[in-house]
This record gives sequence, structure tokens and C-alpha cells, in this order.
Amino acid sequence: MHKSGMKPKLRLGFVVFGVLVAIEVAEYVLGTSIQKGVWPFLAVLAVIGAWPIVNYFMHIKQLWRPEE
Amino acid sequence: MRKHWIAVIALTIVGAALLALLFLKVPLVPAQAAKQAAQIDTLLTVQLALGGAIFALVMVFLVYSVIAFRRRPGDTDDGPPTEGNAALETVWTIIPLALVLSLATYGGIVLRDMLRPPPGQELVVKVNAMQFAWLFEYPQYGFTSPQLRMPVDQPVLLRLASRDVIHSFWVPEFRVKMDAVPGMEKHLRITPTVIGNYQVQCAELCGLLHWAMRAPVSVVDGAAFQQWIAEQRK
Amino acid sequence: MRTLLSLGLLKGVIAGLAGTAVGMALTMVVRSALGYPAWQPDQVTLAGTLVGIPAYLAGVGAFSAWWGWVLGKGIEEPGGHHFWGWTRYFGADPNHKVIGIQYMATSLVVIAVAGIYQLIARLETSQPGLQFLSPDTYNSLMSLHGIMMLGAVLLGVSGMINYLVPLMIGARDMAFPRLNAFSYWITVPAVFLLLFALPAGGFDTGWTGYPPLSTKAPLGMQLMILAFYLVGWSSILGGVNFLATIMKMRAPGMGLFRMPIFVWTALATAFLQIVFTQFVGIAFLMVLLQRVLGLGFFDPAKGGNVLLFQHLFWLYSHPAVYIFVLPGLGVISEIVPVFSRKPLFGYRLVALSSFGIALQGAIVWGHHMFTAGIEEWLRIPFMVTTMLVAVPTGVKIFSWLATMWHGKISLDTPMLFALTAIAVFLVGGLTGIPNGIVPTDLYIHDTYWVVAHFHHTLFGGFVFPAMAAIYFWFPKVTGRLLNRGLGKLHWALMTVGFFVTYEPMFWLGLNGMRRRIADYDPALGLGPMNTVVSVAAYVIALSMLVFFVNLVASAWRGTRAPANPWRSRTLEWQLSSPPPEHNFPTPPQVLGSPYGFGIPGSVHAVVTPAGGAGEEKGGLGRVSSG
Amino acid sequence: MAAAAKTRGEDRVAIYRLGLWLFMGSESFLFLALLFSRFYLQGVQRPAELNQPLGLVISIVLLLSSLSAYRGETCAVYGDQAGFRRNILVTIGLGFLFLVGVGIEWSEGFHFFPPSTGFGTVFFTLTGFHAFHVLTGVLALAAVLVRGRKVQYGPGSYWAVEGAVKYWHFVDVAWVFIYPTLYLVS
Repeated sequence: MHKSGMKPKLRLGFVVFGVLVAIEVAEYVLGTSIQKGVWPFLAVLAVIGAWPIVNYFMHIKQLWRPEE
Repeated sequence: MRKHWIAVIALTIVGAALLALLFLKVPLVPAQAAKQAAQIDTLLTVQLALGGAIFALVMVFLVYSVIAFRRRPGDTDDGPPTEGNAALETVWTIIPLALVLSLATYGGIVLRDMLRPPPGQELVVKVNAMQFAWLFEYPQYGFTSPQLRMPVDQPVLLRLASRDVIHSFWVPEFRVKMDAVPGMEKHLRITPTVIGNYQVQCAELCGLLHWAMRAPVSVVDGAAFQQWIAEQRK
Repeated sequence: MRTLLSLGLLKGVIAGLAGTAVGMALTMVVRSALGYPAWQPDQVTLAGTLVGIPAYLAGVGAFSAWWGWVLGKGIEEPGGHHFWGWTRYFGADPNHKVIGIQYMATSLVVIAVAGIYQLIARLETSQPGLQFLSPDTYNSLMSLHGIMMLGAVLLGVSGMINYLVPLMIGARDMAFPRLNAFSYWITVPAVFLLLFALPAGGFDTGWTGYPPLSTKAPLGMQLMILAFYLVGWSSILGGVNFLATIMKMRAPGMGLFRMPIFVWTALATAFLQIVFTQFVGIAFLMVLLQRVLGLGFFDPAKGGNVLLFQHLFWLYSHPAVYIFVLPGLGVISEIVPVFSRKPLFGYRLVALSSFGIALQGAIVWGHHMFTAGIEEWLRIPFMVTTMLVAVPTGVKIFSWLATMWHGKISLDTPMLFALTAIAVFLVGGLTGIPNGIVPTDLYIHDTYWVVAHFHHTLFGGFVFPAMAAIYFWFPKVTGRLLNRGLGKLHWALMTVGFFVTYEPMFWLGLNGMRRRIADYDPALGLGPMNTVVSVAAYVIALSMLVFFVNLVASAWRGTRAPANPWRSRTLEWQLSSPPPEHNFPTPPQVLGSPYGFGIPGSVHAVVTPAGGAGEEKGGLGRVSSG
Repeated sequence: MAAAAKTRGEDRVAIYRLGLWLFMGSESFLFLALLFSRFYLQGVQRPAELNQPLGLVISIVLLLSSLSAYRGETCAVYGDQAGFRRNILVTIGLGFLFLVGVGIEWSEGFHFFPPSTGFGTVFFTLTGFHAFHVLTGVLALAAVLVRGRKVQYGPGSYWAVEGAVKYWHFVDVAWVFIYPTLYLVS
């Protein structure tokens, strides 16, 4: 493995982080501004927020594609 | 090899019949004293008969195989290599499924009957359970009694509450039971049908003297009940 | 003396006691410094345990390899030390066969203690009236009997899976050998805590520990909760280990549908352990937090709800029944084909039925709460899902019958126990129907009917199969045969004792005998039948005594066992008895079904015989002398 | 051990990975049980006294720590020891920062919704369990950091880092669900 492969991976980390923060802030705005019936939206957002972590940070695909 | 099948089927029928006879003749349950008890006993009998038949089937197969297909001394060969039979396996998947689903349907119908509020006025009794005693409050008449007294053939709604831990209201002759849960009110419907004296016992372990948490229950005729009410309200 | 001091167990107990003392002292100092009275039993013992258990684990040596790993030292290969004394069984040894025996031995000890508790309590109920036990002693004995037996069953299940699964799939060891040792050794303090629970005041809640009663029970409750937590922890880690082992360590050619059924049931068991144990852990932890810190989970005055506990508790404890019985059903599936000399009938369906049971078990917990006041409409779906379990269990039972049909059946002791297990489990299943149908459950819930029902499922699903398993695999484990006559005596006594103990209980339950009562009204007329039950319970105890005598005597002086005394086909029997330290020197090649009896040319696996000159015998730690 | 594994064709790292995922899967049921309890006991009620800005800040701190953990792992994969060490140290620091944030919230919580009230019971238990997991994650990261002083991580030998970092991400995922459940539903 050559070190040149490292740079794009590090950059990917920033992108994922940016998406996560955006989702979290969206949740915050929703949760603090709407008083009623907001929980279904929050549930959907939480799942959408968990997915990038599981996929890009935790590499769940390695379980069935070990070569990655 | 048809003789094995004939023998087994005959023995199963005999065994199932004997078990059914046993369940019918031996006094399995205490006296019935409520409308709900009759329905439950019928349901239980159906389940026992069915269970008995299945038990007979399996045990006859098992014991018969052990006797008829025992290994003779010195025989070290293996048996016939039957690995399965798709049709047979499907049958013994489908038939139990059908049986239990019809039992569940039957049970659901009985349950619906038991839960349905009866026509006409119900006698309401608020049952207060506490470690280790029962108190029965009659809100329609405004008094509280340490014993439960009900007129015969009158639908009763018990409103169960607990002051401390979980208790459970059970009179074996009425069959049904329901927990008294702290912080909630639970309902139980009983229509006593036989005049007599019974006992309510706590059925949910509630601590040190759980076993002794009993209270008298009596079912009386309407006139005697009115008289008792009058006495209590004095 | 030096050998004794080198025992991990002894070092662990000393370190654990010291740690407990330190933890308790520290809490008392802090409490008095904050101006509270120094002694508050719940908080002080909790802190003592929290310090004591890590200290004990360090003393046993469960951490040393991991600590060395953190420091970057090379670690000894699991089981690499060739050391064969009996002391091996009293320390943190990573070999799965050692751990399997450790689990099983612990399980038998706990079963004996818990059995004695109930024998005492049973004497009390053999006649109406309070004879010689105070109600609180009765409640404690009865409650401890329940929880200790369930702990023992969990240990026994782990023991069987640990010993057998790596051998059956042709693996060298478990996937995580050191984690495996850790999982075993955290159960030992649980056993000690349970033993201390009685002197610490016991508890009067039954094994279910329903709040709010359990939030007010004596200190014994707290020790029971901690013990349960440790066993649960062990169970989760064990489940992770079993699943990883079965998924990743199978020998070449061992496809999923070439695994022995016992491995299938172990897989389903591991799945249940991993998914559901957390729920009961958190339920008991909530009770603990309410006891120690005054949180309000189950206090309606503080916004709590007592039914929360029952939901979480049964969400585990119903599937837990399948954790207890599935491996037992797997054992029956192993034994019946061998002693019928026929392939297991409908192998695929039997294999999948274990998963059917496991998945179905996840959605039925509400049937324990029909009378507890869950929403009334919820009872109907729970009734239907409960009924469905009849299908996969029926598949298993009918397959065993079809396997025996036209077989060549020999009634050796393992087969006798397996057949009794089928009968007992069948009665357990059939008498569960009235429990699952709501109206009849309203009648029999919390009576002796339920007691009889679940003792049928546990005896039929665990005890009788476990006995069958011990009689079956004892020659493999120790290299010696169990005494056949004593074995049959054990079987006869236990079978008769069992049926005479538990069949009358159904009648007792229907006639007004509630469970968990120290005394009952003589007017109910239940005295004579209760006497019968008590006497028969002692017959079961007697049979266990015969069994223990047989175990010890045969391990010491039994006839030497050949490698494959039952002419079985699964992998473990292709090795020497006892198996070598590392099981298979080279991985076996799996070519076909494990149950191909009578099929011309059918081969399960090709095993390269063990027996390099340096290979030593494993098993009970005796250096082979002949 | 490695040699024995090789002759048997075992992929040890694949086994470790599966084991860790199974463990995390099991732990997720613990959090699921706690989340269920929150709704069972309290519905979707929340007190007005929750410190909303603080909640958002500690959430972002935890996300940031996941980023640095990811960077640390990537560096270890490519054998960049210095980058690995720096990023893991940052992660540990952020982990502590998160714990400090929870501590502040706790001290306010003791005032407004103490643990003996309905919401307090749920709040302190959930955050407490999560904080405990953060603490164990910090310990795991510290362990691989200490081990890194003796052992060179690099291509093919980075499982230790991968495992600890995975666990750290798992703790983060748990918070992604806990945060809206405690702070935002209404």
C-alpha cells in the first residue's frame, strides 16, 4: 500500500463529517423550532445520520467483502 | 411393512381414547361457580383431548419403534438410509399449524365473550390489594368491606388496584385471574352462578406472607345481598 | 501447598475478597465524609463488588494476556503450554476442552446446591401448615432454587457448546480462546454471589424479581442481580464467540448444511444470547439503580411503570428458554440417528427449525403477561405468535420418530435418556398450549400448572438431554466408559421420579395450588398429592446421587474407551479419546453428511490421524498411562 | 499462532472483525432497550430546562472525534505512525471534552430534573450508560496508543487500531440516536 492512497481517504473523512454536522444541525433546528409531531422526522434523520458512519467510518462492507 | 402401520394407527386410536376417557372421568378441576368458568373448562377440555391425542400418537410411535425395530444382538448393519420425504415433512408442518391456529381462533372467541360488557347494570367492586390483605370497596353503595360478597347471576366488574407491590386476584372456582398493579387500574369481569363460599387468593408472589393473603368470597341470593348492603351502610 | 497457591482460582478468590473489602471500606469512608451514616447495605456491597470482581479476575489471570498485548509483548499461543496436571482446571486456561469441562463441572455443582435448596423447601410444602421453615427462608430457598438452576443451565449449555462445537466443525479451538476463558471465569464470582445471597438475607421475589417487590427486597436481591448480570455478560461474550467460531472456523468442505444439528442449535442459541441478553441485563440494572440511587423506573409516584420491567425481562427470558432447550434438542438429534443406525430424517428442515424456534421466540414475550394487565387487544397477537412454536418443535419431534422408524434401535443409556427427553418435552409442549391460549391462561397462570409445565420443558429440553450428552460423550472427554448398570439405574430412578413429581402438579395447579407459597389452606384438600410430589422429588435427588457416584467412580476407574464406542460419524469421534490438545493436527476434509448411516459410500469427513510422537492426550489432564 | 492459523487457511482479522461487529450488535440492543424505556415511561415529553445549545455542541464534538479517529485509523493503515498518534490523541481529548459537556449537563440536570423524577430517571440512565461507553472507548484508544509505542502499525497489521476506532464510531452512532431522543423529540 502506497501512501499516495491516503490523501483521498482523509479527504473523504472531511466530507462525511460535513454531512453529519449538517444532519445534526438540521435535527437541532427541527427539534427546537417545532413543538409537536416532530419525532418521525427526527427518526428518519437519525437513521440517515447513522448510515455514513457505519458505511464510511466503520466499513461494514468488509464483513462480506474482506478485501477492502 | 403395512402391518406396522396398522398396528401403530390402531394403538394410537386406543391410546387417545383412553386418555380422553381419563380426562373426562377423573375430576380434574374444582367446582364451577361462574359463567366464565364454564367456557374456560370447555376450552381446556378441548385442549387436553387434542393434546392427549398427539401425546398418544408420538408415544405409540416411539415405544412401538423401540420394540419392533430393536437391534438384534450381533447385527452391526445400518438401517435403511431414508433421508427424508418432502411430502411427509410438508404434512407435519402444515397440520400442526392448522391445529394451533384453530385453537387460537377458538381461544380468541372465548376471550372476546369474556371481555364484552354484559347488557344491563354491572355491580362495581373496587378491589384494593395490599401486603397482605384485600379490601373491597362498593362505590355504588359507599362502603368498604374485608370480604367480597356478590349476588348470584349478577355481572360484576372488579376494578383492581394495588397500594404497594403486584398482587393477583384469583378465585379458583371462578377460574379467571388478573393482577393488581401499583399505579394502574385493571378490570376483571365475573358473573357468579353458584351460591356458596369461596376464597380469593393472591396469585402473584407479593412477599413474606404471600401464601396467607386470602379473603373470604361469598355468593348469595339477591335478597340476602340487599340485606347485607343495608347492614353495611348502617 | 505451593501447587495450591499457584491455582488461579485461589489467587482470584483472595484478590477478590481483598478488593471487595477495599471497595466497601472506601464507600463507607466517602459516605461518612459526606455526612451520611457509613453503612448502607445496597451501596456499600455494590461498590465492594465493583472493585472485588476486577481484582478477582486479575488474580485469576484472566487479564494477563491482554495486558501483555497492550504493552506490545509477544503472547503465548492459546493452549501452547504443555502442562497436564489437574491444576489446569483451576486457572484461566484458553483451551476450549478445558473450559467446556470447567463450565460443566460448575454447572453440576450449582445444580446440586440449587436442588438441595428446593428439596428443603419442598419438605415444607408436603403438608399444609408451617412445619419448620420460616416464610422468609422458604421464599429465599424457592427463589434461589429458580435463579441458580437457570444459571446452572446456562453454564451447562455453554459447557456443551464449548466442548463439542469446535470438535464437530473440525476447528482447532474457539475463535477467541482467551475471551472464552474470561467468559467462564466471570461466572465463578456469580456462583459465589448466589451462595452469599442466602446468608445476606435472601430475597422473596422468585427468580423473576418483579419490581416493585424486588426494589424493596433484602440485600440478597442485590447479590442475585449482580450474579445474574455476570452470568449474562458471560452469556453474551460466549454467544459472540460461538457465532464467530461457527461462521468462520469450519473445516474445509463443512458447508452450513453439512454441520451436525447440534452445531445448528448452537448457532441459533448464540444468536439468541447476543440479541436478547442485553434486555434482561438492563431490566435488572434498572432495579439495581432504583435500589441504590433511588431512580424512579418502577415507582409510579416518580413517573415509573412496573410493567416496563416485565416487558424487558420477558423479552429476554422467553427466548432464554430456547437458549436452554435448543442445545438439548440438538443433542437428541445427534443421539437418535446413531442409536437407530439411520440418517436423521429431514435434516434440512430440522436444521432450519432451530432458527424457526429462535426467531419465533422473539415475538411472544407478552404471553407471560396475559394476566399482568397489558393492553387487552395485545393479548390476541401474542397468543397467535405463541401458538406458532408448535410448528418447528413438531418438525423436530416427528423427524426423530421417522428416524427411528425401521431403524435398528439399541437402548444404550444415552438413547434411554434421549427418548425420555422426547416424551417429557412433548408433555411440556402440549401443556404449554393452555398457557398460550388466553382464557385458559387466565385460569392456570401462576399456579402449579405453570411450574409443572416449565419443569417439563426444562427437564425435557435440558436435563434429560444433558444427561444423555454426558453418557454419550463422557468416553470422548475422559477416555473412560461410564458404568452401564449405574447409568440405567440412574435413568430408571430419574424417569419414574420425574413423572411422579410433575404430573400431579398439573392437577394441583388446576385445583387451586398457587406457585411460590410456603403454606396452603388445608380445606383445599391438596395435602396428600403434595406429599406424593415431595417423596418423588427425593427420588430424583437419589437418581442424581447415583449419577454423581457413577461420574466420579468411572472417571477414576472406568473401563478404557475406544475412540468411537458408539460408531458415530461426526468429527469428534474420529479422534482419539480423549482428543489431542489441538484437536486436528491438520484440518479434516469434509465430504458429506454427518448422518449418512447405511448410505453406500457416504463419508462425512477424512481425518488425518493424530499422533505425531509429541502429541499428548488432552481430556481430564491425566497423562495417558496405557 | 499465526503459523497455525495460516496452515488452516483462517483469516484471523476477518474473525476479529466479525466478533467485534457481533459484540457491537449486542450492545446496540442495550441502547435499544434504553431508548424503548424512554418512550415507554415518558412518551415524547421533555423538560424545557434542557440546555439545547450544549446538547448540539457536545454532539458535534463527538462527531469531530469520530473524524479524527477515522483519520488516525487511515494513518495507521498506511503506516504513518506520527499521524496515527496525533489523531488518536486528538480523539481521546475530544472524548474527554464530551464527558465534560455531559458533566455540565448533569450538574444542571440535578437542579432541574433530578434522577428521582420521571424524565431525570431516563435522562441520567441513558447519558450515564453512553458516557460509560465513551469512557471504555477512551480506554481502548489509549491501549492501542500505548501498544503503538512498541509495535509499528502498518499495512496488514493495524487490526488493533481498527478495532478500537470501530468501537469509537459505534459509540458515536449510539449518540446519533440518543441525542434527538433525549433533547429534541416533543
